[in-house]
Amino acid sequence: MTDILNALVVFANFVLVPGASYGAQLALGALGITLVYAVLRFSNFAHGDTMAFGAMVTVLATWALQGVGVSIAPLPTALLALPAGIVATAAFVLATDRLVYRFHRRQHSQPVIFVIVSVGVMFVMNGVVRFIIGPDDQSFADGARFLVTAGDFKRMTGLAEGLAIKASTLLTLVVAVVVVIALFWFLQKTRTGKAMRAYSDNEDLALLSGVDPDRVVMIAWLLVAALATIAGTLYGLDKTFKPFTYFQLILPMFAAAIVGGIGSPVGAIVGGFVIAYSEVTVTYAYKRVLGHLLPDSLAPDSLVQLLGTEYKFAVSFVILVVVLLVRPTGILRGKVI
Amino acid sequence: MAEPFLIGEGMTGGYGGTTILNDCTISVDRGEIAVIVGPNGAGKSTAMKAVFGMLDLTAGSVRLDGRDITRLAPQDRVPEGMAFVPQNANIFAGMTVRENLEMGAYLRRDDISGTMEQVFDLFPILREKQRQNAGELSGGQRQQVAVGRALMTRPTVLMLDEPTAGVSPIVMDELFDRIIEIRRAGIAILMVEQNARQALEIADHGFVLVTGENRYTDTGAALLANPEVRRSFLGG
Amino acid sequence: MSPTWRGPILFAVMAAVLTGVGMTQSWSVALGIVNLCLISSIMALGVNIQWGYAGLFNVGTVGFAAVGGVAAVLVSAQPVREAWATGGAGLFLAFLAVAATVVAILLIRARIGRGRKRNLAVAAAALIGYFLARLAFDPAVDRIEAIDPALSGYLGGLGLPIVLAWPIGGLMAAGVAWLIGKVALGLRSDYLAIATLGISEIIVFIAKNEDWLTRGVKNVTGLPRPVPYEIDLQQADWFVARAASFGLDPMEASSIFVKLAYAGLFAVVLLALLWLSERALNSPWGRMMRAIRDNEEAAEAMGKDVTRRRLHAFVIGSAVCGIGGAMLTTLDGQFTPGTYNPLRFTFLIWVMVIVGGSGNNWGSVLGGFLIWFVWVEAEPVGRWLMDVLTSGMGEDNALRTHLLDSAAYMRMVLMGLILLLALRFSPKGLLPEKMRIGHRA
Amino acid sequence: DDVKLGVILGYTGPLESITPAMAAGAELAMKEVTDAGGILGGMNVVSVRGDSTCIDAAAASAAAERLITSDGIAAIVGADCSGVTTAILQNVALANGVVMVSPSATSPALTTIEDNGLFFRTSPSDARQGKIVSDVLTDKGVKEIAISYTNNDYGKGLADSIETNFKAAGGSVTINASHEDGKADYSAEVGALAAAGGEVLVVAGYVDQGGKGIIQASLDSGAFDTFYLPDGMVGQALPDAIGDGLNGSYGALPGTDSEGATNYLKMAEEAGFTSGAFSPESYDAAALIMLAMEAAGSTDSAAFKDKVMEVANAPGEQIQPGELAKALKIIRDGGDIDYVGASAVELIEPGESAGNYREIKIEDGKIETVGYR
Amino acid sequence: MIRCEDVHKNFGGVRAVDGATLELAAGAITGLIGPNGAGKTTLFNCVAGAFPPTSGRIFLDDEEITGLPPHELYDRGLLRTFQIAHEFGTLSVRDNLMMAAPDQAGETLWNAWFSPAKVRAEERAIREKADEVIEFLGIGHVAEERAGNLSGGQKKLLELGRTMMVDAKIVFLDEVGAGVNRTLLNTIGDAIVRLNEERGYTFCMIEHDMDFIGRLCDPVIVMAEGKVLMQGSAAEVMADERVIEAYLGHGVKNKAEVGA
Ligand SMILES: Nc1ncnc2c1ncn2[C@@H]1O[C@H](COP(=O)(O)OP(=O)(O)OP(=O)(O)O)[C@@H](O)[C@H]1O
Ligand SMILES: Nc1ncnc2c1ncn2[C@@H]1O[C@H](COP(=O)(O)OP(=O)(O)OP(=O)(O)O)[C@@H](O)[C@H]1O
Ligand SMILES: [Mg+2]
Ligand SMILES: [Mg+2]
Repeated sequence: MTDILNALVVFANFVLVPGASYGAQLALGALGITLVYAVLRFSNFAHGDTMAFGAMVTVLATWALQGVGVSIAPLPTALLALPAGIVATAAFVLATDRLVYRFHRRQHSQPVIFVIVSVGVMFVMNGVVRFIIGPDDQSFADGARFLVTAGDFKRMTGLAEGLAIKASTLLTLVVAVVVVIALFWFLQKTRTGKAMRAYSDNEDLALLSGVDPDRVVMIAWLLVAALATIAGTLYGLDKTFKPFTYFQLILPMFAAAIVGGIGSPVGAIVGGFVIAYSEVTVTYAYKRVLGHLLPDSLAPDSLVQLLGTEYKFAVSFVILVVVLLVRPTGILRGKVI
Repeated sequence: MAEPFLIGEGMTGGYGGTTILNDCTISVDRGEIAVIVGPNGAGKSTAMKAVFGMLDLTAGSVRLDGRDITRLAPQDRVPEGMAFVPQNANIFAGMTVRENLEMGAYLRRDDISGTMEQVFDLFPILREKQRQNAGELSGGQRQQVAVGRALMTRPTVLMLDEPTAGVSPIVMDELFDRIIEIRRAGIAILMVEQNARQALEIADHGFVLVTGENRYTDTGAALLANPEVRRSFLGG
Repeated sequence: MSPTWRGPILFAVMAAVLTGVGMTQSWSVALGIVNLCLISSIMALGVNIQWGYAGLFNVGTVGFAAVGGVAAVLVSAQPVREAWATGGAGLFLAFLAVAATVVAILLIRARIGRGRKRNLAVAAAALIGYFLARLAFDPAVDRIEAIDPALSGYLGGLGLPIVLAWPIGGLMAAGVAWLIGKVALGLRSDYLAIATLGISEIIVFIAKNEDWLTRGVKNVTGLPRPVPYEIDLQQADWFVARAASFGLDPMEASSIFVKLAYAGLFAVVLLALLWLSERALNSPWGRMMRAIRDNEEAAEAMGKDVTRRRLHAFVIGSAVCGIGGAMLTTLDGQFTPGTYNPLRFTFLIWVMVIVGGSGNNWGSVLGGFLIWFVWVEAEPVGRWLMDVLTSGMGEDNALRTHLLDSAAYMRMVLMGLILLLALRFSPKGLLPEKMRIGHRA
Repeated sequence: DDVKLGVILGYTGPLESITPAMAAGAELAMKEVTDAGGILGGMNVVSVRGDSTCIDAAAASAAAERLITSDGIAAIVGADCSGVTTAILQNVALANGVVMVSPSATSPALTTIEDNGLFFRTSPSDARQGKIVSDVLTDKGVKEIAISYTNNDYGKGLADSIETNFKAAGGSVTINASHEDGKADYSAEVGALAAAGGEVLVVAGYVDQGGKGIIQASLDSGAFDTFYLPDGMVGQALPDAIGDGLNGSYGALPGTDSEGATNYLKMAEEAGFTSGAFSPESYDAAALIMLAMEAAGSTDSAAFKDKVMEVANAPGEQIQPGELAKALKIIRDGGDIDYVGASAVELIEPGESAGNYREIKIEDGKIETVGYR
Repeated sequence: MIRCEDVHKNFGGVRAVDGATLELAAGAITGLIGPNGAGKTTLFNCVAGAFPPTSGRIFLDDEEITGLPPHELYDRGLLRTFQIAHEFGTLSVRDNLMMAAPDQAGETLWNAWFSPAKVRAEERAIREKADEVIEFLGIGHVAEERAGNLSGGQKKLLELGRTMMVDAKIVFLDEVGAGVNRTLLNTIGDAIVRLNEERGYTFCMIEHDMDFIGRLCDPVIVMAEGKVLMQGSAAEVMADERVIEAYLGHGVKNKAEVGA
């Protein structure tokens, strides 16, 4: 019995819990991407750097708060600083819209032009973030780091294996769930939400229904800014703040958004977890789990690993391709919000 | 004669460089039906767009109830009581039928369930399909959604670009009946039709457009009676 | 600017700018940039064939460039005889196992009708084949990789002239593209994009991790050149004399000579590909591809085998990218799998195509030149801008130090700004797709 | 008159976060020399930066080409990653006959590369470090290790070398797996490492890249609690970021029994930056170039390339970081120096660091020296 | 010529075509009418290969064609137009027509590269034909225009025009008349009759304009709720009570009388 428990705990500790936290992080990022796609109809390559920007402002604000001794322990101070990050990011994003995207919207440029324009915005943001805070790692996490550490867990349960749960993991999960429910409700039920969907569906006809396009676009960007800042900050709290990793995040985030069905918020969440768990489970070495489950004589010598971890991205992409081949518009059918 | 309720006067303009409309005048009064007919590519749809502000005019003006609205953005004409069903892409394909109708009533703050019922009574198939995505409907059904959406606004001016294209005869009759009914409520109706004979029968005024110019302007009955018009534009 | 003159004028401006670099910086720098511009243009042509002609949203360019790079290694590196001796047999057995599996699967598909039974049989055959192949493959690979890992540890190549790697790289990329296309071309727009992105990442991962084939992250350096080495020229009397007659010092002359030689080779390839592309685009073939791009359903209804034609365009475009990849590896003189990141090899190429004007071959070439130029020159210009901006501040001004330290990031900002400005003033690209009016009948 | 030195490092790209400290290190040496009156009778030494991007051979070559032929630099400090270093060396430096001193390219392949005597490096080849790691671990009685390396030529080469040496010494390696730098999440890697187990996790990565991510995730999940830190992983930034969890971990980095390393830390702090991985090596690379120029009495690569080994090695008076002025004076006076510098440089043929190692241990969040090898 | 046996097509829960069995005689102009949503277009799509039917079989000249892709059907002489115009938006009107020509040598890359003379000759012939069609449809002034910029009716004409570029055996027309000016529609009707009589084309056309149906079609098939309701001559069909109830309505007769 304890063997089974031990096996479960190992599995939870190295697969379930980290996968959940990574999945929730991807999902939050993918939500922002999906929202831009759904309302403004293009793939926003600047989203990773938007997250970096939002997180950066939050980091700066957190330092300022920490400097004057404000704290909401055991929660991280960064949560208090979030509004500052959101406001600054919103301002920045609205400014780019005004200066860049609006022109192409009025021109009725093709989606691919928007994609390339977003690459341009990405370069600029990339530089701006590094100008302000530099390319380095920045730590800004405070508050309780763990809900349970592996050692505590062993002591409490008397099991041979430990289970660690980070506070940031739980926080990310909770926020992801809350945000997606709120977003879903907003888009499906509120007038503004419907106007946004209508606008994305058929812009000209939306005008004929009296929808104010500028307002719709502005609200979309505000939501995107908020989502990006929250996602970026939570990611920074869990891992670390470094501009380059945010850029690296866009590929898995896109994968998540698309596997889930681009344009669908619930799809983004599902996609995030599919990508995260496919990376973790396929490359996990089941040696220790089996070691607990099987009698000693049968315990495996080898790692019992389906594929080396160097192929973990390959694995998630293979899964992605397979999912797309089976369901060409993603798990939850894209483009519907 | 007092000025008509809605008039696009001497409209000249087009897309990009080309000029499609040439000093074209279209008007309609409250409680009247005005019908635009003409060959394909004559500029009928363009004239409608111009009246609704979706085209930059190089000359001419659009006036509603005596007020110059030439420079008003399309979305700002909706609160003024104007509603428009374009010829193409006239539904929200990714939204359900019901949501399409709700979008028609986007600016309305009052209870819309009554109007919705009226639309469903007019087009019973839509009641059945209200939870289906409009993009999955048949051609005629989409057309019904499009007209239904415009009716939901409860406009003072209703502009329809070929509302009957692709709808079955029975629905077309219903639609024309309904339009006559709406006229009775004092609403101005401006429409483009290729089913021109039926349309002119119920029209108070008719405009025959050719290459962006007014060729004939008369009452519906007079145009129907004109053999030249019948032969060249109404299919004999 | 009238449309007919727009192209020549923009190319002339580009030439003038490059000449300017030659005169103010140095001719080596200018020619070095030109060489990469030529390669970039070739890759952009490849993407344009896929996107501009056929509307295929392929963002897997990096994978095909990597395949081209692998081809350069396999063709030109010196063979490692010892590796062949110890591991060759095992690899051959593994290859046999794979071949046998394929034959078995084909047989099963021929014998058993559609359905669950057939799928099970195919899966079983594939699984057995996989394990048999691994059985022969793994020990062979271990033995190969054990041979002097610091310097070889791989099979090496055929030791042939590296120029051969260009067509072979194209063919290899075409083969890979054919496989991918068979699987993925059923997907639409963004979904195709992410699938190709994923597959290209997998290709790069293979190049990085299959050491027996590519030496992996340990890189293959010192690939042979199709042109002479500068050092040899500097020591050749005839060359030194020649250089002196032009009033050049041998060092500079050798560097310029080598770059010119490369430029000549690359230009020949680019012009040939450009000629073929233009011919194709302006032919009924091009018309058909554009029709497929515009409306696949209608094209299918008008008798075009859309699936096959799209596969053609995909394969041809990928082959061109593969050629570009092989050429780049040739120019670098080394194969570095770590280089292949999507930003540089996929998105930058896309930027070239879109800024140049998709659907227009000359636009792609112009985009290739312009964007590579900006990519390289944004760095010094960025630093220079920073110097200018901060020149008014005091020596010890903290902001000034900070800004000067951050000058490298100006490169990103400038790159982005130029991209945004280009599209702002030329939203359809610098040389937009022509409306083809009738044909040169 | 000025002498220009090119500092070609990856200011953008995957190693962008360790690059600023490296560049600052090199420039610190230049400033020190210039403040002391320059070389060759008053020539100031100025730095010209060029972006190697670490991964893009073509862009790196273009940058080097520009620095040499347009800016007229006399020598190159760099590049950082072995791939771009090789590209620059073979495509640009050789053609133009310019000396290159890389602070961080550790690929064994560079040892045998054709370089006309122009290429040097102040970091030892991976082959040497593998032996050191194995020795340190064996001496501590460790029998079983797991290895995680950054998936580039540095990490791969080092990991292979560690595995070979450690096995030869009778130890066992449970897993030798790579990680990619700059990725978002390392739970899969740590999961596999944890399953394989081992007393110590050897992390052959970079101090604030994937290496740090691996350590963080290992501690978070309780997978490992002791880590071996090779040269790329030793930097105060690591204990600062990780905290108490790192106490008790150990490692080694190039260095001799000298106060050089500590001095350098202080100097860096005074100059306004925090030393990190390969920052001392960068300082040394720049210093060696300038000292060799002084010794040769020329800034011409062809002339001073032969002096690099001379100034770096005994005989002569030992030179610590911060003593460049003294060194220049000795050379001018016809004396002999043995440059030790911040990373205890000892160059062996064909121009690379011999690899003396300073063993360290993390205690109370500080890097403590415990001995030398 | 075409035979559908118990064809079904479901979209999720919606039974768009629900057991349609019908036969189109060679050389006839068959009308297909029915209320909106009766499944006419869906049946067309099944026959023309846009998607396979959920169940049932389709034959062309006694050869089964169920599930064949459209381009293979084109090769067998089966053509269709789309109810919602599917123009090639960035191609000129003339190119829209020219691309429809069958068996173009210039559509293989090899010829495009290396046999320019052959391709040029071929193009000349196709171009002439396209110009004839343009002339006929009265869209000469927009021949060089991007097809995406055409008016709604012009797009429908183009849709029809493409089928006129090909020597077809059987053509399926999905509401070519909707949005087309009635005077022009009469000319088109004449052309259809001429193609039918002179070249032996078989036609099957969906149309809601009963005048047009009455003038051209015999027989007329009526569909409702996914099934074939009845088949007969135009007069028979229009007089049938079920058809009037479901489709024509009572008003139409009165109006038709007024119009006549
Ligand atoms: N993709 C789809 N998904 C779901 N339902 C569909 C889809 N396409 C068609 N339908 C439904 O199938 C039925 C038949 O549609 P179809 O287009 O065949 O009608 P039709 O007879 O051509 O009508 P019309 O005269 O209006 O063109 C309709 O009720 C429609 O709503
Ligand atoms: N977006 C556009 N850009 C350029 N030209 C256009 C555009 N839309 C329409 N046109 C041109 O304007 C002319 C008039 O088009 P319009 O749509 O107004 O015709 P219409 O009278 O409504 O015809 P139909 O009865 O066929 O709908 C046509 O020649 C058409 O080619
Ligand atoms: Mg129209
Ligand atoms: Mg239909």
